[in-house]
Amino acid sequence: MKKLALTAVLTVLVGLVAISVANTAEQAKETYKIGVVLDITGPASSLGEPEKQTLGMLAEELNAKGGINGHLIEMILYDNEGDEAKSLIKAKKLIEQDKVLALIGTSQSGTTMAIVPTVTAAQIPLVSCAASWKIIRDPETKKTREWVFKTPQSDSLAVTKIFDYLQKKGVKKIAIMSVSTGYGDSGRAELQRLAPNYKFEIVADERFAPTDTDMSAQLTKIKGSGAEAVICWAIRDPSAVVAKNMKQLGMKQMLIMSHGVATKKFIELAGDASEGIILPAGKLIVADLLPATDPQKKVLIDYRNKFEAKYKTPVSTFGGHAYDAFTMLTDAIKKAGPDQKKIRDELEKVKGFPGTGGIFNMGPDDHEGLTKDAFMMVTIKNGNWELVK
Amino acid sequence: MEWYDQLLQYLITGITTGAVYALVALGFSIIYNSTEIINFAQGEFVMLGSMIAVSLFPLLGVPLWVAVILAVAITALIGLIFERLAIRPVRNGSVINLIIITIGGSILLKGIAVLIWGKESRSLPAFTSTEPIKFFGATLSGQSLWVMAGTLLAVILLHYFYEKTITGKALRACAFNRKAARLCGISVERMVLFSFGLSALLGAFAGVLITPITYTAWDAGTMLGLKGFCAAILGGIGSNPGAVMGGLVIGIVESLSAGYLSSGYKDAFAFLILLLMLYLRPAGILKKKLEKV
Amino acid sequence: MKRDWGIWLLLCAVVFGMPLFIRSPYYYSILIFIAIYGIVVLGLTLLMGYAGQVSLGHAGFFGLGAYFSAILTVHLHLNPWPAMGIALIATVLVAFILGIPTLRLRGHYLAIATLGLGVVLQIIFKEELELTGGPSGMGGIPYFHLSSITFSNDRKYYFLCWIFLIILYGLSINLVHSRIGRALRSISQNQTAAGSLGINVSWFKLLMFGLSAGYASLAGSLYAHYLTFVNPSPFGFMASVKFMAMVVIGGSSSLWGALLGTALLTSLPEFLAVLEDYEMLVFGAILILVMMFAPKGLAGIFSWIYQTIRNKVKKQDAPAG
Amino acid sequence: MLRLDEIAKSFGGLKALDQVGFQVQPGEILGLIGPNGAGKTTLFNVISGILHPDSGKVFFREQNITGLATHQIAKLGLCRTFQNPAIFEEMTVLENLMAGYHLQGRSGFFSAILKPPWERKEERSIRERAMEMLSEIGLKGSAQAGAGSLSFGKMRMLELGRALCSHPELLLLDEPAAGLNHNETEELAEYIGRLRSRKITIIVIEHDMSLVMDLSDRIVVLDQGRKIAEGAPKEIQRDPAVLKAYLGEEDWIKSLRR
Repeated sequence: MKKLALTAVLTVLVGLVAISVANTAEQAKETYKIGVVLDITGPASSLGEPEKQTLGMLAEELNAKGGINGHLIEMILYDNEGDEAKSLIKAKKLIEQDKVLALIGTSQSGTTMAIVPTVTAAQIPLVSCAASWKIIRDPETKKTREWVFKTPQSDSLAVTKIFDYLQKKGVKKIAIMSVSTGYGDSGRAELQRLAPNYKFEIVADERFAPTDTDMSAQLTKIKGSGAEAVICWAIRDPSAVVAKNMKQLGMKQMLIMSHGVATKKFIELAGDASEGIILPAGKLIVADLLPATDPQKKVLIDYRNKFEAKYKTPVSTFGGHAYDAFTMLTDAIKKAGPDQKKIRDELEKVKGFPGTGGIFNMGPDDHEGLTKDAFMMVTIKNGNWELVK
Repeated sequence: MEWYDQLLQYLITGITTGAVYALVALGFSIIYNSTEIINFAQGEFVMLGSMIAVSLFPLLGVPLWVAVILAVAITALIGLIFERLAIRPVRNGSVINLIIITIGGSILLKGIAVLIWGKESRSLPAFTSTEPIKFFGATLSGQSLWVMAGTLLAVILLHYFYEKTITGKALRACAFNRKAARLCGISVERMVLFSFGLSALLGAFAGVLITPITYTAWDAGTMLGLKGFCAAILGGIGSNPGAVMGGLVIGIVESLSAGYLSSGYKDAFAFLILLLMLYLRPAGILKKKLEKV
Repeated sequence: MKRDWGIWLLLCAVVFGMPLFIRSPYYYSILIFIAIYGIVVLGLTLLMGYAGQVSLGHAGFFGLGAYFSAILTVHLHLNPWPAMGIALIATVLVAFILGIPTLRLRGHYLAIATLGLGVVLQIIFKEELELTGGPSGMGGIPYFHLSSITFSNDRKYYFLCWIFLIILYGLSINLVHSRIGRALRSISQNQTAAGSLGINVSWFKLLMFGLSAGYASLAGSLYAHYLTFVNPSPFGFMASVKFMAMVVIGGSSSLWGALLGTALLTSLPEFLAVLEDYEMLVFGAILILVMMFAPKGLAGIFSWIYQTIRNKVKKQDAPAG
Repeated sequence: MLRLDEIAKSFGGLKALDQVGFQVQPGEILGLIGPNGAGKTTLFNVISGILHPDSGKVFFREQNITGLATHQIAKLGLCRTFQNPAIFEEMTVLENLMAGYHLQGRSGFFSAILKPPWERKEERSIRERAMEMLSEIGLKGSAQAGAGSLSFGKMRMLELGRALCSHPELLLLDEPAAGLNHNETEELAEYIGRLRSRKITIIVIEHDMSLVMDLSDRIVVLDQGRKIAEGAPKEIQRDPAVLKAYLGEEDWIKSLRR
């Protein structure tokens, strides 16, 4: 018993010494803390993982250059496992415990929505990597949320781009295939909302679960519906199954996908069924094909080369969202200093910033800052991306 | 597309998915027969089979069929190890305990898969040509023919195995009466071990058959496992022909309800059919009556 | 019984003493989730540990509570308190209707039936877009308020949730040590013998099913009014498995064990954040190992330690006395 | 008191009970004997509602109870014990008995969770009555012991005591003396004899022939699911059909002749 007590006392003492040693090794200038919550594990891990990698790379790079105005940045990153409750706990920890200046994250709309009330109450700027417009605008009051920004292009932009294209091709009847997740749902809602503006008739509106292994039944129904084009709104993996199923069914309709599939991995998963698919995509995946005059080209190629050299895996648009979030946020901190209100104001003043997702022009009423020009229509030919002329 | 062509197409789709469910359900049934355990890790065997095949095929550069056979064999081995490490020590635990152990096993296997293969999805090329084949007014892919043929082959081999071989007969004896089987000199332990290997093998086989149609990832087995479980119960747990029937019924119900009712509620229909059946006929389609003892 | 109330008093003391030591809303939010999940797990313990029934679908009832509360307050602008009450009654009703045929089943059949219920409920949350907002969920759920107090900050919400938990815990202790509690325990040990003593086995099972659904519903309402946002993803199969794991790791035949299990599984990942990719591996391994070596969970281990120490003390006392 | 009409029950192809019928008079002790596998326990399961017969009817106090659930039958005043004592091992001895008083209690769900004074009073009275029963069956010293820790003989007594708590009018005892030593058997016989004076009707399955012959007023013999004899102990001992049924079981014959 005495031995045990002695050991305990000793352990505590050693611990205290260690802590005080750590404290004396302080940097000359106080660090800037940036909090990050991402869906690194769990169902959205294919979004969270490249985002985490990108942020890690960028933070390292920035600190190697001497940080922001001589202040090193300390990035504190937590995984919410795709769970709303955990997302909230982590955000609170970052705000209250770690006292971060600003937040980046999360990867999905649901997990971001869970922390929006908290960051608003705590008055901490948040740059989200999730797409839904509900993140930046209250769906009830239609007011812009003061403290929340996002970098991914909104679905309405992608839908507009697709509809412009279909109208040019003279399509009249369309069919929707959407996945029953937040992503698929908001895409579907936009498609339904904007279709009348283009005088499109929605002849079929089918849904499937993200875990489904076969969508032939839904596609068979579409096959018989007289649709001229099928618009599939889903994240990467189930979209690949839709492409394969369409090929198996011998369907000749035009297949349009959402920007959610814009990664090389999609082509790998769908195999030769991916040939001829058309989709709106951020410019990241077609950076090489862009004219030299494009203001984004340098940023895109730069990011891609660095990322692929470091992680030996292809870039994805999701990593790009994190890139934009990090770059805009650190720029804002550079101008504003460690003051949350000023950082927020600076984020709102971003103009003409060339990111991976497009040219950002924020405003008091626009916390997304992108237009439909953020997208290019691309197609897949011989296992590679090609611009649609 | 005429209505009958459409119906035919739904049926083809349903049978293809149903065949995969049937293989998974057979795995449940085999283990249940020798142990009365529901193995919630069955879906993970499916995932492991396809994951191993995917990594053997392009990485080692072996021919596809070699990769498939190796993957199935390795997964069977994993099934054996799983039984030895996780099941045997607690064979006589309560139903709740065993359910939780196999759920724990399924989470563990998923965790291992993430460590080995990461979280990215992968796919296999089709076994043969990917051009769709015309079949009356409907179409089917070469791979769905493979799935159907593979399932049929597995069912026939399994039947032969159970009826004609000593081991198969011993397994049946264990299912019928474990105590009596032991008295006849059958090593029940060996049979339990064997049944885990066999059902892992079937699961892995289902996995490699379906991967070219879809894709696979660390979590791809969970839903297949649940559907297979449904199928096994629907057919009357422990009955092999029942498991196959249950699988096909669920596949077809899903496909028809997606086609004619509501695609969003497709999975719900599968489970509702199951619930309805449990209420009306708790022992499954093919079993006569649940004896209370 | 005395020991149960002793632990209850200790819990009260900890709950009301805690705010003296912690300031950060971060810790409060962890504690709030422990209380919310704890309520679900308490109900599930009554069902699993005392009535001997498995449920793999309790996240569905948790979700029903959350969604009823959300829909009633957002669409019908009801005050959160009555909404919570209506949610409770509605969920229990649903559980009764679904439970009548389901609970005839035993063992694996019951497991798959409850699993199916859970899956179907989650699909309904996803598909009824008008009502639930679909997979993207619905926000703007109001906070609870009591005259001038609004339960919007973590400290206040902490007290609210834990007071709920303490009351429900107390009621559960009463229930366990009553005629009904004895009937339940006898059912879980030997259904046939219980029946031959005149205990209506299926009625008591149904009662527990409804009661545990009611607990889950209350927890769901507390969840909804805390996050002010609900979406279908926290109410799926994996959530049901986690709830069950909390029951089992804590020790299914002990109420305080269940709370311990909840606290451990909710807070452990916070302290083991380094695990990340290993987390699933560790979680799976823990489940298997606990079932193998301590089938009565943590409560079983603690009781064993307690007994051993008491026996030792007795032995030491013996020569002196 | 109890009337069985042509009860039949089969498992798979095996006829466990084949047109069995007899009556039990109030206050009587009826012995039910027969070789292993004769269908005695199956018959108990049918009477107590654990199994439902394929055909035939069971009347208890002129009321048709065929197809009723176990607990409904118990409520009418019919209670039983099991071949392997079905005590609740993870409860204390006292709690086992208190569970036996289930039908005597009135407290429902809301009174259970809210514990109003009358509920406390009821609990106290049940506890007191259970303590009385404990001393009656000679287990007073182990009230707080885990029931699973009792010796086999005490488990049997506990189960019997628990069955009596519900004040049954008809008691079914399934091999109450199996596994008991000589002293315990004698104690048991004496106790069962005392029950007779309380006007409890008893049907007892027993392999200990001297016990069953001493106790019973009448005896029914089953063999391979059929009733082959019925009558006073003396008659049964000489019945050729009974002797034939027990042929080859020397010990049995010896005990029958004794």
